[in-house]
Amino acid sequence: MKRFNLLLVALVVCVSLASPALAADTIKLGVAGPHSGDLAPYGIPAMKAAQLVVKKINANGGVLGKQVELLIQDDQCKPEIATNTATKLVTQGADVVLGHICSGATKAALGIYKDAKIPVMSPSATNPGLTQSGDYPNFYRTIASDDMQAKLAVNFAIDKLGAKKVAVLHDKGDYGKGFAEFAKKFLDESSKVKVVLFEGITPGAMDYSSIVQKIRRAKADVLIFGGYHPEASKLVAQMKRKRMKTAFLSDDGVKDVSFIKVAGAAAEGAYMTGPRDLSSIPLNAAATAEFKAAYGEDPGAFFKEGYSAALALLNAIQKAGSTDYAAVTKALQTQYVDTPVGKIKFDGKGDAEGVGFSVYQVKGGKFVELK
Amino acid sequence: MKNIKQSLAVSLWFIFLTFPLMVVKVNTSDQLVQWRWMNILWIGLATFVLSFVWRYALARKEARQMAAQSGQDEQDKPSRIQALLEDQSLRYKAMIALLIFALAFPWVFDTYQSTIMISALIYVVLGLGLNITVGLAGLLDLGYVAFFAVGAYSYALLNHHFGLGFWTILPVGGILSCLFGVILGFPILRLRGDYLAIVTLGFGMIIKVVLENWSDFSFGPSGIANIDKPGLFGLKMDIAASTTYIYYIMIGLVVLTIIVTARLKNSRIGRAWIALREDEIACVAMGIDMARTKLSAYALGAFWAGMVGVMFAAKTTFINPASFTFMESAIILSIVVLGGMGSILGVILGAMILILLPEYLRAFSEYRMIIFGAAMVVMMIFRPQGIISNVRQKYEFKGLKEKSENV
Amino acid sequence: MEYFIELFLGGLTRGSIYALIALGYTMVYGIIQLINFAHGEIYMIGAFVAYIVCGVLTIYGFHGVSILIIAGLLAIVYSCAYGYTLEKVAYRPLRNAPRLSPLISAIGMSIFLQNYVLLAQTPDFLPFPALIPDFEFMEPIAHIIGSPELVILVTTLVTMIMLTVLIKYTKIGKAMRATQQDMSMARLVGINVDRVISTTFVIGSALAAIGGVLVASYIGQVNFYIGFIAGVKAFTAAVLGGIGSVPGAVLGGLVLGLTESFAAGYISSDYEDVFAFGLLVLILILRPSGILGRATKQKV
Amino acid sequence: MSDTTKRTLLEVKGLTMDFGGLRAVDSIDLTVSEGEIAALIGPNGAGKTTFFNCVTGIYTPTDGDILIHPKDKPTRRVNGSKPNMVTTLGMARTFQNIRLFPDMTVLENVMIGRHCRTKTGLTGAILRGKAARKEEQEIVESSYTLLEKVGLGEFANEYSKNLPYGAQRRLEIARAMATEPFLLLLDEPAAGMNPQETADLDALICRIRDVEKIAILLIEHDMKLVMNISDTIHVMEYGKKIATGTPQQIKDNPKVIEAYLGEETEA
Repeated sequence: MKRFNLLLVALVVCVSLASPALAADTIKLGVAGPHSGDLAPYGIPAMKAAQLVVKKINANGGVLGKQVELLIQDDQCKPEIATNTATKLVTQGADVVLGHICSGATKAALGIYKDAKIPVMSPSATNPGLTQSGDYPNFYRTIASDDMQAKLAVNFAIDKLGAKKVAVLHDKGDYGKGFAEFAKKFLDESSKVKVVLFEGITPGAMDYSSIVQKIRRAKADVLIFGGYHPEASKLVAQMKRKRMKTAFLSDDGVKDVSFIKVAGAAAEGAYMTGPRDLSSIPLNAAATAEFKAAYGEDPGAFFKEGYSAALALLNAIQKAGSTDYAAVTKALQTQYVDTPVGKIKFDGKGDAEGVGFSVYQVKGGKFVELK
Repeated sequence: MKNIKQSLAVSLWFIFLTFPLMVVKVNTSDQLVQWRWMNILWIGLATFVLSFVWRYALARKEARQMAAQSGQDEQDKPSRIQALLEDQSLRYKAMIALLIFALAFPWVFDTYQSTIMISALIYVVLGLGLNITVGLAGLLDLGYVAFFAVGAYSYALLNHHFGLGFWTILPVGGILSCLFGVILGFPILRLRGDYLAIVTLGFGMIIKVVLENWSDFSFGPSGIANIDKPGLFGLKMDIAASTTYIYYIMIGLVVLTIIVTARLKNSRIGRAWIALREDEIACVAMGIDMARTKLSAYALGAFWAGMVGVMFAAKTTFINPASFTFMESAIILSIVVLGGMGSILGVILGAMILILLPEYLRAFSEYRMIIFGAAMVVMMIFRPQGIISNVRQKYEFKGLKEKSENV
Repeated sequence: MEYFIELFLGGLTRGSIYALIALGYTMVYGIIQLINFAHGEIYMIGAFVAYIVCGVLTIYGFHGVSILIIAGLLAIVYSCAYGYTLEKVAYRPLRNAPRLSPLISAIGMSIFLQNYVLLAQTPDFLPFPALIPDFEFMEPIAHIIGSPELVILVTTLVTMIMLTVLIKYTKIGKAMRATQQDMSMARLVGINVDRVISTTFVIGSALAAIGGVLVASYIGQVNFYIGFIAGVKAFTAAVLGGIGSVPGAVLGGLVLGLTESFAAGYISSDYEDVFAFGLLVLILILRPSGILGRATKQKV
Repeated sequence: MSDTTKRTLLEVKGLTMDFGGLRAVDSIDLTVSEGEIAALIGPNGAGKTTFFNCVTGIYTPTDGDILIHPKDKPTRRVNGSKPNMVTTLGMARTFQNIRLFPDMTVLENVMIGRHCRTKTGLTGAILRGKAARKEEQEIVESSYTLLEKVGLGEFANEYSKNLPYGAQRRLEIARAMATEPFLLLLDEPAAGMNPQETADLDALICRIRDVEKIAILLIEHDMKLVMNISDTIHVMEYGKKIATGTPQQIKDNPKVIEAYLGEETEA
């Protein structure tokens, strides 16, 4: 009999764990992304952005007269966990979701939000298919997609750098390989340049000396790299050590202060694409100042995109007058909103109009926008 | 007094050990050093207390071992849990209660709980599958996740290209995985123990690299999205309904796995596997074909991973190579070892604990992995046979019973 | 031809680092038949300690060579301390446990140490200062082999020689070899087996720390995760060469490094890891106990 | 029953085994006939166990022929056959350093021996059809009968690692017998046994020959046992065979006395 009692206790515990918090009358903003583990630096700034926005809006009376409640869920950037977190957010009654961060996790989770009719806005998922495939009508983002970046990078390489031979490398990852494949496609379309090398490097490998030698042998004058800053800083450092003059051109994943910190002098002169410089937008400066005041350090990756997404989502609910899916969708697509990434609204596919990329160069240890 | 001195020494040693990493934090770009002196105090206190616990636990373990050595009977005496398990009538009652609980689950709890439970059940099947290879046949496999990937990709690709449905692919995925197991098994038949471990680890990594690079075949690192969920006569289901549906399929799959592995364990084939694990040379000398036995263990272990891989792809509706890392293999292996090698119930418990606990410990999400690692070590030291150790089937005979009762 | 030489030297550099770490695996395995999965983390901790020490010293105004020496020494000291503690805490209580238990304990320890560094420091990549200066005389051939590569090769060579002397001629070396041959026999002739095992861990850790500092200053970054990948590769190298054999580990490291370098250089780096593990499988099929491993006929 | 009427079961001709440069077994000829207990003796390191390992397929001999003549089946040469083939063909063995399956029960150890004489496959095991259940029942019963024969019936459900030493040796014999051999090769079956246990073993071996009709080839150092039960004795030294004969002949053979017994008196 004792055993059955035990079972009963277990049951009760489970039930109490499971029963959702008593639903108060609030607007629920879900936030999902990697908040633990090695990818946390990409997810936490957006989460903090959402907290700042919500705090401010609640202090000003909330949305539609209701307080905004944050539901924060960690997906570790893993697709299988993302589906669980998505389900959790749906069962907790999220009205809109800010997230996810990684494209893979976003793709996995979107189906669930789609069925539940919840608009989702990512500050960072740049995979072109997310908007262009038409599979995810409920998806929006405050960042431009990879193919735009690749197009810009390729045009820059051809027109400004006068590239004749280009080597294209990637880190075999979702983001990097996607970018590199687009770059290769656009390069192949142009008759002025030749792709002399297209290869994946192994992230985390001890060194890249063979591949660097290979670039040198191919006599490439520009190297386009798709990937993140750790590999990029290894590559530029080794290229410098081999006394190579090949120009280094990369993507937004590299446009991170860590790249300059880690690669140091070797980073000088490197080019990368990144979201347009927004420091002239007053809201951007204000948001950054807000973050600094709250946490005492510079905001990290995807902070302003996250801030913008939170503003855009809540603004759409305000404008729509309800959390109804159709109304919010309409508001997102028709109403302009002022955000740190500019005055934006969203097109029918979910990409933000008015968000774009520029090319940057590292000069004197800083990213300088090239006009 | 001696204990205190010893613990003091231990905590001093750990303060020394953790000093650079716990106390100092440099910011080279801003030329700043952050000294976190408070951490010394915490480390010192924690290790001081822990060293007492540690010593006490070790002493208890040793005492138990001594007792076991001096009197053989002591060792044979099954633990209280095991005694409970052997009680047939109770076992049936418990099984029925558990089954009712499992079947009622999606109606009692919300959809989120069901999704979590599906994840856990997926790992139960993975654990039981690996249990055949590692627990029964003793072939250490550090790349088991490769077979999981084969199953997941067979469904994703066949569904994407040919629109084949879940129920068609479920067995196909298993069989493909099985074939893969045999193909990989052949070259490594001759290898023993730790050599096998590194080669299987290599295979796991190779599969991932191939999936990442061979874009024309696998769609590369961006993965495959919009995989169909399992269908039920073309009914359209919302999330809650389809989650419940998948949950029941998973329960079915788990029950099937349990029945099959339990039957195999006490069959001619299962005994051959165990014999192979216990002593390879004696095993072949008793007329057992080693190649065949090893391959069958490999293939069968792979089969379940393939099946559940199909399930995984259908549940997440999106897969990419990033889901099939060494960490997954390590977690599945831990499930088997922590649960108790060879013991079906143990593996089930192991999977539930390792997968569900972190879900409910989200508050500590930052510390999840460090706790996980520490738990593995502590568990191995104080209970190396796992939560539930394997018990062999007992046979009854006319005549024997009376005899043993008289003794 | 120049390209070949470049690839060869690159492979040799990478291979010698593999060899340094592989030695730790092989020595430990030789004595207690344990795959010390956490060995890669020791290497990482070595690099991290060096990073911290360098940072502190630079900020407090030390210069050049003095930083190199102090950071290197402290990295070795701390790696050894971690290696020693690791053995005492996670492996010693498992000396007589079933074979898989210490392996799981090792995997657990590896996860623990990675996350310990992640939490205590940062998940970010950190810049590691270039401790090795660019030598003037290397400048003409800098595009073929740089100063850091040269330093790595020379240091590895010196370390190997020292290790050989230690194993061959010192008392503890002899005790190590005796324990490797037959632990219970060694115990009977009065060798303190526990101490020998501890020493083996300490020596292995020291080698890993040397590797860690060299690599970190060569590629200029550290991160909590570098140990895992390096560890897996080094372990592959140890098995390739014949686990348990000291010259085997060195040979295995070099073979693996060269294979990767040539495969990436002449074929494609897409499948770098596939080549590495493919080579391993191939060699194990031909020689089930590795290149230099002794084929141990099981006694029947 | 005179020697001429007995059928030869095992015929070894010129068996040679080299390990590197070392010749462990040097052109040995040996035959074992139906109903015979043959013993292989010799000082330590004479190559007896290596000889066993060659015959049972664990080593592939460098040179020579190993022929077996099973009843009602054609003669076969088994050089280089895998151990499991040799066992399936009808020669089963025990080991010098006991090799039981420690974490299996005593009964299960014997049931393993039945493996090569039964055939339930994976599907059978999973579906547990009628044939599979019947065969399983047969395995359990015949294994239990064998256990009773070696006097271990009451330990059937114990773990084999918990058996006393002498019982473990007897269990190994039962396990080998479960493979239905026509020839049983015993590697030092009496090692480590006390006099009482040795006497029991003596009786058991004779019973196996007489009742079960299984011929026996054994390696043994216990001279009393060897002399008691053997029909033929072969003596090896430094890999070579130096004598063959009845116990009496061997006892009187000066070469043997010098090589083997001489050594023993010195010891």
